[in-house]
Amino acid sequence: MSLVDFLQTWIIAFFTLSLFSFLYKDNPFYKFAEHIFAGLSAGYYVGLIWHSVIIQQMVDPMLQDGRWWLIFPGILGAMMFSRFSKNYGWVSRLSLAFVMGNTAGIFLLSELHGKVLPQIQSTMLSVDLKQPIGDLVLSIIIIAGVITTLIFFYFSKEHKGLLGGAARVGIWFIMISFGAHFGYTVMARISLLIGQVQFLINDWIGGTLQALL
Amino acid sequence: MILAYGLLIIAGIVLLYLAFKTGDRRYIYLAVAFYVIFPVLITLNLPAEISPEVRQLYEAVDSLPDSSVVLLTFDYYPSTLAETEPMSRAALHHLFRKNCRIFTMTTIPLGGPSIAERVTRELAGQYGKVYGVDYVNLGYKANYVAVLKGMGSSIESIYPADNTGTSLDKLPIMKDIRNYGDVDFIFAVSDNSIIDYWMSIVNAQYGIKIGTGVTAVMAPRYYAYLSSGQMTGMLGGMKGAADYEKLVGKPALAAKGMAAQSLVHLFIILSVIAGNLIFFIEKRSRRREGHR
Amino acid sequence: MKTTVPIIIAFCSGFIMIITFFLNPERGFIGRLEPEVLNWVTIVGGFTLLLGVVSIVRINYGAIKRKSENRGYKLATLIAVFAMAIPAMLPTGMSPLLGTQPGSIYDWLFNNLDAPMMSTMFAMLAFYIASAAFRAFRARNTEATLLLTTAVLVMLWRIPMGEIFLNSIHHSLPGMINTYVMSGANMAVQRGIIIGAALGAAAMSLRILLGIERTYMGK
Amino acid sequence: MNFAALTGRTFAIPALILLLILLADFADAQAVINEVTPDSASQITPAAPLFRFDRFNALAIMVIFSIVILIYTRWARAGRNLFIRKINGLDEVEEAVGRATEMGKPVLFIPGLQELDEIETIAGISILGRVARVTARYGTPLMVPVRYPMVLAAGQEVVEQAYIEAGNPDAYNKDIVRYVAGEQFAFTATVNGIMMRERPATNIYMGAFFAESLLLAETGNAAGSIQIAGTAQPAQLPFFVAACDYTLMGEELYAASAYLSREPLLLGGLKGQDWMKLLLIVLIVIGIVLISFGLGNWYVSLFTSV
Repeated sequence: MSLVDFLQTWIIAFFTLSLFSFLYKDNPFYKFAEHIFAGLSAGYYVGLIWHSVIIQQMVDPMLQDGRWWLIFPGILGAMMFSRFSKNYGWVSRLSLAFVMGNTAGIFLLSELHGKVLPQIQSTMLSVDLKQPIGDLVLSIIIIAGVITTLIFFYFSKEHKGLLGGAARVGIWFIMISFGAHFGYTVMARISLLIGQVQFLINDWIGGTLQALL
Repeated sequence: MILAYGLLIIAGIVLLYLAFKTGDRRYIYLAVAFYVIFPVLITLNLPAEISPEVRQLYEAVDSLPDSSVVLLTFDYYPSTLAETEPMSRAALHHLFRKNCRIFTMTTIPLGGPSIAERVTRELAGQYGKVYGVDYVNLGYKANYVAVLKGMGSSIESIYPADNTGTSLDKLPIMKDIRNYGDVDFIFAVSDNSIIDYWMSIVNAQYGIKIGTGVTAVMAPRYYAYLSSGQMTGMLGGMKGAADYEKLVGKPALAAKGMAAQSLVHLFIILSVIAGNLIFFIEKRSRRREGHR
Repeated sequence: MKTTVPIIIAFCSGFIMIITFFLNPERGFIGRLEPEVLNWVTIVGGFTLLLGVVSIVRINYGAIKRKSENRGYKLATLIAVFAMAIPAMLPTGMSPLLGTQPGSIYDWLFNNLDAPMMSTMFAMLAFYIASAAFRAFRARNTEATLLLTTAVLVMLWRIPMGEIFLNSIHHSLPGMINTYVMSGANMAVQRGIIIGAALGAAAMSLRILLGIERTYMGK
Repeated sequence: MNFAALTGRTFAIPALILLLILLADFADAQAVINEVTPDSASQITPAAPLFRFDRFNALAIMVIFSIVILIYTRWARAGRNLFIRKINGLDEVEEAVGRATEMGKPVLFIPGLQELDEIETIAGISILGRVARVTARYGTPLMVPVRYPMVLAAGQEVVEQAYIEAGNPDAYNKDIVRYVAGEQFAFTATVNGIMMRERPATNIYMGAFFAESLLLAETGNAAGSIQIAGTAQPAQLPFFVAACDYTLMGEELYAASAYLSREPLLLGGLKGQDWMKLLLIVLIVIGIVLISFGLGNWYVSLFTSV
């Protein structure tokens, strides 16, 4: 392990442990690490946007391919910053409207065409009694689950009588789904801890011991 | 070995008892730390069955013809590296071995391009692949909805250059890749709901097969797309990554992590059961007092 | 002027996307217009990210100028912003340490400080999820019991040791959890939620397109 | 403002321009077809039709959906009485605030971690108005930490209004709603600090929450607070359900805010979506019946999108 690697590992370990120290309680080490972290993340955006957007998408095409009209999105982008002014704040609405409108145009169709249509189509399952019992049970679970969930989130009528019964079944389905979600997610959270612990033990402690011996 | 297990179990019970006794959840934290650290020190090998949705993805990738064009996305933040990076690595092993032409992209501003560069270059080195010929990193562009949609008509209109600024027409690999029509498969690795848009925009409107690697937080939601046939296979969390590593024959970080996962999961299950037992005993004794 | 023009812009920029959805892309002027518009959107979108950076700098600078008690930390934030941003913006030609390519200062700071810290922040969640499960999972009523039972079953099913245990009860149990719980009940609920959310998002989009919804303009 | 007149004026011109472009486009495409001589036509693939007729189903659902939403929004604006059932969680909110009053401890309200342009945040803010009215009436201390300047402005306005309406403007001060930190985990850490120090009797989370949901709810629980949550982030709901005393799930959050504010846009959208849900259920049931009798293939294929 070279001296550079050694220092590097110790720096990472210092910041990692500073952040973990919050588990015990809030402290200056934690605060310092957290502020450095916020600054670095902001700085990262600057480097990224500078190269990938300003240079690659605007300056280069304008200078090399003569696509001069790319100055317009640049101006629209710059207009965003008028938000910090009290009197001219409304100017930023123009650029925001351009982006929001475009996204809305894509979403209006993609949500209906790409989500609603295929999802309801694949709920149209056969409940023909001649199919294998396992498939039939699964079809019934899916149909009941989808319809009662939709009914649970139906607000135009009081949940009484038949509707109330369906909504009650809906909440049972929802709880099963949330339980599955919770059980599944335990893994996600622990994974992240394992990653950090692997670093601390293998690279930091292991590496340091190796260097010392 | 038996001694180690015995120690583990006793420690767990003691910490659980302390947690109940004092009501201080820091004993639980201590137990979690203990169970995560322990398997990192000692390797435990555990057999596991491969989930069907992982096998589906593996087979979809495996049945691609030689030198197919595959888009591999790095749609994740550094915060979930432990879960998602093993997926990207396993995917790259598989794709490089099959001589696929790979191009990568990211919709994550914070770190996405840096992670993609680091991981692809490292693995390309192992397989002797050449940048620009066998693989390329397109990097990041803002507003993912427009990026996903725009690549449908022309990749070059959204990405005039790759991540390091080389113009696309100088890269041999991109010569006959114009838009989604020239892409054979998309392998999207993500830790956020961008997967919804890969399904509702790219799969629904351009009809390309998309397999995904997602964190365990997202996975339960995406069974809906698996079931509707919009998604071709899924790796769910570290278990999905470990399964894929196993199928590719490169057990690595995820496989190693599964031992720690097992221990912490078992501890949590144990604590839930113990908690409920106490809950019921208390309830019953309270009821008995009520009768008196 | 301050409202009508943005509404017209939003309408046009969105309506193009709706028309091209129903047209064949190879055909005609609008087909060629679509990628150009989307390219513009990605460029403008890039600038919105910089807004956040400007706010951070403004807020921290303001706090230092006002001599607030935490100004030491604020200064650390500002230094970090510039340490990351300035070398990244200078051309690589001057030195391989500049720019954003692998091996640059930018790349080093990201891989060795920013990324590990971000991972650590999330790693803390492992401790909390354990204590949440330990404390909150009580079979208080039908709903809670369903939640708890499914969570425990799924936890067992996801880990190798648990899978062996479930197998020993009945060999088809792991498969049944996958089919009836994950791809059955869970999938159905998620499908219902996806449909509901899609309708909500589509309604929101429609209102933005028609200029009825103006909250994004700060109204 | 008259909605119909505004829409008419605003959209007549751009719609006309776009229609002209479309016509020109059609002529343009037609010209290209005419230019193609028979010889060259044999070498290139025949030109695809201008319109994607296979996407008629998307057009149909979009048109139906748009009409339904617009009609309901119009009715809501015209003040027609549109019924929404009371959301159970709202009673719980009031009860929890009442408990804080009894204990003489503060109420903590977080309107989510998103910017004001997110509909969840708007819903959170409108529920905040209701909570503030109750705390103003009883003089219970209220704390509202926020993550964005725009949310700060909107929150202060709503809370001040509530204190004035409750006839207790003196109890209002500007620090009730305060800006805490912009970074996600910095915000969470600071709020966690507040929870442990001030020990609020009641924590209310209404809005968009992400990975911090569990950090907040667990800390709040450790501080011994009663907690009520509401979010439309499906991935976070299981944690709130497990760690809080009551949770508004998904669209219930929007419904709650529409119920409270009677804001025509929210109300109209909600009613329109309800109508669509009913239609979708009917469509699904028809499909199930047809396919179970082996008659449904044509019907199911109507919904094909890929």
